[in-house]
Amino acid sequence: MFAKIEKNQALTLGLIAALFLVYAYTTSLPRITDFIIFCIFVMGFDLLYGHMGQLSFGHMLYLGAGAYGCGMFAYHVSPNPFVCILMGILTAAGLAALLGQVVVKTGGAAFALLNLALNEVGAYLVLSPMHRITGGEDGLSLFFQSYGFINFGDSVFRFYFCLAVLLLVAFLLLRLVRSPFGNLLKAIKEDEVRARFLGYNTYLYKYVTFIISGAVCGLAGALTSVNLAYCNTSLIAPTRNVEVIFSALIGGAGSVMGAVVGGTAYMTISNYLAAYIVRWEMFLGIALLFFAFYFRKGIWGYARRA
Amino acid sequence: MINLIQSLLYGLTIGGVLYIISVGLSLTFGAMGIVNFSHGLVYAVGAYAVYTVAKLLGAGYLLGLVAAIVVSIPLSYLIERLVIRRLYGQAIDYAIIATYAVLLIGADSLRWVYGASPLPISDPVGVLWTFGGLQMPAFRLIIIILSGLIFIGLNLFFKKTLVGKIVVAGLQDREAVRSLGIKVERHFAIVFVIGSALAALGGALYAPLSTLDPYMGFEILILCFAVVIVGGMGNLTGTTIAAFALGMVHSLTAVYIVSSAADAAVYVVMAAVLIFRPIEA
Amino acid sequence: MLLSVDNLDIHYGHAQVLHQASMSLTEGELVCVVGRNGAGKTTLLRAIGGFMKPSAGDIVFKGEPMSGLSLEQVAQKGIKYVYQDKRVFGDLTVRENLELAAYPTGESMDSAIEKLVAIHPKMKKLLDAKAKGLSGGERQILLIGRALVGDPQLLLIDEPTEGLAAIIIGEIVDILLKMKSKITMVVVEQNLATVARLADRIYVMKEGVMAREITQREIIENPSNYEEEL
Amino acid sequence: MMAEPILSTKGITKRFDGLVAVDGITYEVGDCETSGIIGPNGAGKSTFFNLLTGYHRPSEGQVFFQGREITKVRSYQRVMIGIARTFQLVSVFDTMSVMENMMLARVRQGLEYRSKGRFFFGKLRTRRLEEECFQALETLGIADKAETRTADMSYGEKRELEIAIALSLSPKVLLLDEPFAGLSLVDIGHISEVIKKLRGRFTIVIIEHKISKLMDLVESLCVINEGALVCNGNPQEVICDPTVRECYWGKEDMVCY
Repeated sequence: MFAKIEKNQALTLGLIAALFLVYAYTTSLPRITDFIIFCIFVMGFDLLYGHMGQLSFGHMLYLGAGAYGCGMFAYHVSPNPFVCILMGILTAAGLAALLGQVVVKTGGAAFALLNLALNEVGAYLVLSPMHRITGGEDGLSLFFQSYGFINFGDSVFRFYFCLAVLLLVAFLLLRLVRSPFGNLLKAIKEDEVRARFLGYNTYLYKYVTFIISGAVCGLAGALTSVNLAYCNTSLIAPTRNVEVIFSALIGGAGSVMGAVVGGTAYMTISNYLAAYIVRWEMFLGIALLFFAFYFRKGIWGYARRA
Repeated sequence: MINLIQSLLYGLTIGGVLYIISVGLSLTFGAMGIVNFSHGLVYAVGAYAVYTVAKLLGAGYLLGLVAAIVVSIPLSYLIERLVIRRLYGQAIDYAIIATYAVLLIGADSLRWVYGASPLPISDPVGVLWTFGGLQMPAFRLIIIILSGLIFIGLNLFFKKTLVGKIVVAGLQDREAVRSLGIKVERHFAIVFVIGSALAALGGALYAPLSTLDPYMGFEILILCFAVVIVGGMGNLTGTTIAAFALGMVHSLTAVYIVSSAADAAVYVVMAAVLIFRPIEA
Repeated sequence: MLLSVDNLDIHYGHAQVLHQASMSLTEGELVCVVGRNGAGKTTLLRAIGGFMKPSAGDIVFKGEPMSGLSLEQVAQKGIKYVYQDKRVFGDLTVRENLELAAYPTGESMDSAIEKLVAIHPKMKKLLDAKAKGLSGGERQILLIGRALVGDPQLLLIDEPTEGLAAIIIGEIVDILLKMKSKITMVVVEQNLATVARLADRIYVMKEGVMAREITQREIIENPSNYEEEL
Repeated sequence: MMAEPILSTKGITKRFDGLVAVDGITYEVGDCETSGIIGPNGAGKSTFFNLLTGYHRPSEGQVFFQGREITKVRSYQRVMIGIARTFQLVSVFDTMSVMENMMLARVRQGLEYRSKGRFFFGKLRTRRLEEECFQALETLGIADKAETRTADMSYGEKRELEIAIALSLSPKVLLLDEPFAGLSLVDIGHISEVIKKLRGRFTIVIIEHKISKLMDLVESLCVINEGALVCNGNPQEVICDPTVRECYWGKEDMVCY
């Protein structure tokens, strides 16, 4: 049944929308907005990890770049929310385009660790040398212009806006992974040399994927700073990389739907169960071990096969 | 000039500590193809062991060092047995995730016991060594000497002992060693424990130069990964050179640019190295 | 019967590379396995050596089933494998290479060195040289010498003459002939001339199947029949 | 005798850490010719192939294609100008269906996706592409397997699929690296038939270990031993050449002669 749902694009998107609407109106709207944004982040990350087969341990960098790109523009230049979000995406994509030149040439462990190291560098830059424009440790409080009903101060509007963005991103990513390009990504994941001998410049396509992934994560970052009306260093903290990796893993890597399921599952646990779990990180660690050893296909991966 | 010599000596200190910690990391990397985040946990445990013994029990720093090593042995044995051994031949991402999970569990346990706030340890020697205009805490000199001794000791270990030779051979061709009837994994486990004990020692040595917090392992670990990547995974000579070279970068940046940029400078060097010598692993 | 292999099937993923292969060896024999590239010779050898798990069939060594034993256990039972691509431990010296071989068997270093020098006296001078500096022939000799440590009952030798100069091939063949009376061997070899000199019995493999068994005499008398097989 | 060569090398050499794997080979193959490369294990055949396809960069020497030097042209670009290859160990993408495997190759060649947007956001499968792929599969006789997952196919079928994929790259030169390795006799017969069918349509170069398999397939045969080209010419002449016999049957022993 789940496999069939996934084949049908409209049904998938409809299901995602319905799930979040029901969830939001039975619990709390602002909280589910956080969930939605996080799911966008997971989708961006999973494009690299699940679809292309490269684990990045530093994608908080691109979330942070999006958040600060958006936040700094709003703070210093113009409070137009749409331009700010666009600036966030462009900052992250630009950064990915710059760093990707180096990063994409590595693979495996070096890829993961280089990303982590660059994330550290980014976090340091934001905290210290650039503190005049980033607000350093205090971060920036943001204000966004409203235009009639387009009011980012209103949590209901923010919810629907983020949901719409999520659906749009999911739609585009679904198209992307089911296009010839998506097929190529699968091929690169399995055997890059072989893909090259089909005439593809695999380095270029990996680079493009890295930029797309960075842009999607940047979008998630921009939405975060719009949603929170501030941005601070926690949005670029390297130690938080584990959240997105964990989400991709429990949801089921390599599937757009899996990213949504994983993101929602992780946020649900961390928001609602964390209050009852005294040692949160210990719990997270044990859960990670469990998933890494026994449950690698993730929730959606198993549901789809059943 | 004096300033330069002094910062070079500081660089040697950091390089020495990086070397002591990175050796184990590099071996697990090279011999088993595993990125071992839990190494950072052992490092932190070493530092906390010193804190417990030296400061809480008041038994002195030297006894603390011994305690750090003693504690690390059963801990790393358990990690090897329960986690690392199951990751042989698996995709690298699961190794990263699983060992990171161990780091999380361990760091949270440390926080549980000791609290989250940073804990200081004072310089155990407390003597300032002066020579001309040069000023240097004697403790830092001890670290340099100790790392030199460990370097010599490890080289002797790999050249002279049977276990060392098995590991050297196994780094090159694990299957061929097994086909002689030698249980390679068991010997790697010994070396894993030795590498972990060194990490604990590194934590114990570095603790007085910084402060303790449950997540201290994470920060230093990324520096050590940089060392291992720059030096070549599983390449012991490369690791040694890279540790001291990056230690210099760290210290010179701290003195001549700004101290908070030191870590970042190391990563930039690592990225630069990767531009010229891409690594697929 | 020292070794018997019955109806062995081996798969690499979905590809079946060995189909119901059977062979048997009595003590003291030297059996050659010939066949073209990809016929499954190396696979058969590696299966006996414990490197890969057969999907069906049995390997019985001295009346004891070998299936389920790890590579290390098979080696300790006295089956030693000599690699095809001259894989010595390059970072170790010749002496250290022997030392690793001696360690699990408990043999003394002196007798291990003695065995190596006995098969090739020139190795005495090279004992402290790093193995990566050795020539191809010397490496092959070291591999054979290393396998002899601990008095194994069965040697599996994969293409001992491959890629070597003609003179050295002659030396290697002489060494194998000298060992012949003392130890049971299975040798995979492509060179029919070598096979004709060495073998007591010859198995021909073809496309993963034991095609037939031939004798040394048949090769010597009518080599052109078998050139086709290679 | 030979028409203008389509693919040729001039003194090509490849060294790995001092080891000379390929030693100054000068080789050419004519348009629409079927040529075989044989040699004993470790003779440097595969390295030579890798130099032709751009997987390795030569230490010395040049590669020419249709009169143009392509020594520095990258492997994926060589595929685009018409040099396709298969691998010694069959490599098709196991996570995909047969059709998806075919599409991947065809899309890169096909006109359908000249527009970048459709490559990224278009449909994976279009009717026209599917028809083209079916044709290639039919040449190999595996059209009925189009929707099978590659992982569930036999090794022989995978080999056929691999050739079908190479075909859909519209090659001018098809390089087959040991196409018979690891196959059953029936499959070998099948692949031989396919190669016979394709012969004459474009240039085919086959690496083989065993001479007899190639005798009735190829128009010219070249022998590589110890990295060097020993002999090149008509298969009948080559097999009678004394140097060839020497490198196949050993030198000092007279038992065989």
